Amino acid sequence: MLDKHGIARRIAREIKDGMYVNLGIGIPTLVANYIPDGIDVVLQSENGILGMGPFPVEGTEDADLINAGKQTVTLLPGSSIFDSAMSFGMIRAQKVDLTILGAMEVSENGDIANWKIPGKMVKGMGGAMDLVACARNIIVAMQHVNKRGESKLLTECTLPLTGVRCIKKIVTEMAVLEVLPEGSFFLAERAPGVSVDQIREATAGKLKVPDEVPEMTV
Amino acid sequence: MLDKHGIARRIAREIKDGMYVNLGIGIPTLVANYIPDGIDVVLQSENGILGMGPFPVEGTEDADLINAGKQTVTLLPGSSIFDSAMSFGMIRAQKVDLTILGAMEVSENGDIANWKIPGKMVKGMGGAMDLVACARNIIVAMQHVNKRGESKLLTECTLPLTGVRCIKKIVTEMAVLEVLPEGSFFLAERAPGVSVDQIREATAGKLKVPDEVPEMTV
Amino acid sequence: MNKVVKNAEEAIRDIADNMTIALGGFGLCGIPEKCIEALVKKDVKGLTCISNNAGVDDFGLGMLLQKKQIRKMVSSYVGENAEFERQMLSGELEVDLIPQGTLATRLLAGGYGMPAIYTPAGVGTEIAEGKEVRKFKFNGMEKEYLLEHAFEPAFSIVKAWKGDSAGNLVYRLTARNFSPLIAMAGKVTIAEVEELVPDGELDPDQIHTPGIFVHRIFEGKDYEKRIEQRTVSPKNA
Amino acid sequence: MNKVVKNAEEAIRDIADNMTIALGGFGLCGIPEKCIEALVKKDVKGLTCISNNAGVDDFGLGMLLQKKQIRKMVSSYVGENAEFERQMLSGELEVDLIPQGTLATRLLAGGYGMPAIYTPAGVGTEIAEGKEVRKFKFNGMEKEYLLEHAFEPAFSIVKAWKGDSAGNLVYRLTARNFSPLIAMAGKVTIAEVEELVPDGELDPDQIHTPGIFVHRIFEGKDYEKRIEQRTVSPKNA
Repeated sequence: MLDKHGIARRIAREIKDGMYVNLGIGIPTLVANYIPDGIDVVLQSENGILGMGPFPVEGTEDADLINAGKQTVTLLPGSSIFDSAMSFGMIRAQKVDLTILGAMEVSENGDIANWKIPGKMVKGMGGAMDLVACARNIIVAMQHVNKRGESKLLTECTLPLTGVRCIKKIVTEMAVLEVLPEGSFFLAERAPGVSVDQIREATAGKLKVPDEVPEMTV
Repeated sequence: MLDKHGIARRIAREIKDGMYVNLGIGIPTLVANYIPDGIDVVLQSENGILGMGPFPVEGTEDADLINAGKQTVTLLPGSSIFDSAMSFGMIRAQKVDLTILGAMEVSENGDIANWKIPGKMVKGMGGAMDLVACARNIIVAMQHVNKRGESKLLTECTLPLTGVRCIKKIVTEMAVLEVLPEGSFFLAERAPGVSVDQIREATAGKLKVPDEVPEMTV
Repeated sequence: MNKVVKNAEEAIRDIADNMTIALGGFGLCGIPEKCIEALVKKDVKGLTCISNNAGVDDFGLGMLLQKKQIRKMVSSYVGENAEFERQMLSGELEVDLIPQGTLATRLLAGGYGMPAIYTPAGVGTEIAEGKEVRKFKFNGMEKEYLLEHAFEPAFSIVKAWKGDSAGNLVYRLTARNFSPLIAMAGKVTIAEVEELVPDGELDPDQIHTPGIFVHRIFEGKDYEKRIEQRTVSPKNA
Repeated sequence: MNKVVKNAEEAIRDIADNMTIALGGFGLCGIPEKCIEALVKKDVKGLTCISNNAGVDDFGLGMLLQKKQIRKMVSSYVGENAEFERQMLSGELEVDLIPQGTLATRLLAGGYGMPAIYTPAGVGTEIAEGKEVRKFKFNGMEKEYLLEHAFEPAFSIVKAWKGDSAGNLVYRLTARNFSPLIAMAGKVTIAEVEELVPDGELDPDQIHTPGIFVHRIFEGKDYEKRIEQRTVSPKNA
């Protein structure tokens, strides 16, 4: 089983040199800490930054410089600031190569739900609907099961959708899964110490298991 | 009969304090020279200027600073530069209060033709089609008749149109005319020394003449 | 063209009950603090507010919510605000949640005179209900897009870093966010700035919002610029 | 992310016959002189060029026209070019004339991933032939709009004043014109700059084209920057 840092570390390996990457709130934000050396990546924050750097050193926070999670951040050399129309323009035009975001539920055909629990929690979708509708390359970072032990990888999402047929890859504490075009989760990798049966048990949607499921290197 | 400076001077009187004005090539460009004192006006050039100033003093021309007629110009204090999408954005959103441009033909229902003579002259419409389609307030500066003595104020335009039912006011060497909604030229003012009959003769489209036609003050 | 007004009170003098206004800011970053205070004081009611967020309980638009001056919020993200959540769940407050990029682009459309735009955001979700869906090919891929209409708020209110009497605005860092779009979309646009400079001091090449979009401008004093999530790295270097 | 290439030849290495390319510039102002020269030297043929103008007979795109390298021009204004007029009237050159604002907005649409936009420009004229016409209400007025599609050129070429290795660009005065839009619309975007500065030297608040839109950048030497219409005021002050 991976902890959230393990999930972030595994996802970081998906990032290739030269990519522009948008990181969502939560585990995705952690991914920035694990980008391998020698990989040149530019982080986009949808409130209007390219070239986002780490959190500022204490005492140097600037109220005018935050990321999409409203956290104080810094800029790296070569960065740029722009308005929200241009920010979502570059997302919509698929100039951003990779989007990493969290989810409450993902279905076997790649639908995702992450913005609303009717009657309970309505925070809004922020930029998530734009990101999932536009990005060519989306990785979901999520827990395989919820707090009540119920699978979050489903045949169909039960919560209001954020986007349809858009998720291609999921990294959980138990596994790396790919969403196949015909509509099933393909088990690509197991987390260290996790068995195929455990993953099968934790996955409510259709799970396609190859003969050999390699253990992931994190 | 007015000369082109007279036409420009008469049009300048239409400009009100606080207006943003786009001036086309030719006679409209001259209008800038006759804006009355105490009238605060900002000139827009559709290649991306607000706050355009006069031609530069000899020796200070800057190849990077031209107007939409490709002439070297200057900037006034409080000016701004922007790209062509924003320039036509502000035109389309009717933030520009007044457009003054030339025409080859205008029809009695307010159609205008000024960009093409089939088989002979095809320079392109530049920004004219956007300007006439978007502006709320357009004044045409033109000669009443062409070089062969034929009227340019017609029942219907014979040349390919630039825009339909968009012209409200025309200033020629002979008269100020308004285009009435039902489709006719209303003779609002005569140029000094020009008779109503002369104007009637030079106007091929329907001309509505009030009992009294004041001579214009230029 | 001198667009300078004395203060926030004068700038918002004709914002009346039941109007639709748009306000710049992302979270608490770049919000028009002074005009929001003045709206609270003026106690206009029944406002429809277009703004990406709704502030926090005691700052930003949260102050208008506390006084129940807002009838409807048009936003993309409204977390971090307990009073908001209470009013929304109880039905006191109408809420129109819109994808962030759609919000930005509908404001751009308002500023650029485009009555409608197409975006794929929200296709197949409840956001798409009742909307025209249309297929287009872009970047080698055919997919479905929603038709979304331009925003045309009666008033827009933004906060900038610097401005001049001609109404030109320059924003600082991510305090820019939605503000240039909101400034363009308003039928009347009000700008409050940290520093009002003489005409000619701002570099014409570096104006984010040209003055044509701004109708009233004033310098605000003593900005609080509250930080919503102070995140820092340890001090050892 | 280092996007610096050696020179124009390297930057345009894979622009091949019959491709569609977009080029910045308004008249001769802000044109990518070095890349145009390199295209002339490379002698690629059958190009479709999206550019507001077509240069003059011996400068700018006129040089490509002289060598008959252009199959089709997509422009708003093509006056001031005798060879152009000759090729067009004789049918050697295909010409798609587009209203200037439509051209700009179709490029913006390409850069912003909007497959199509609506504009009133050209409604009721020959430009509207075969196009979808649709009524919308905007600014209190109902009128007709044309549906126009995004430009997606295979290559975009722009010239900027300053740039850095991350591809960020700053333009100077009206040399900006269409260039930021063209830079965004290209599948591959090439920028030539008067001055290539180290990363971190450009103010992040003052970037006109963020580096994400630019794939290759180089510093050009000895710009001619020819003036098309030198108009001056008398020197007596």
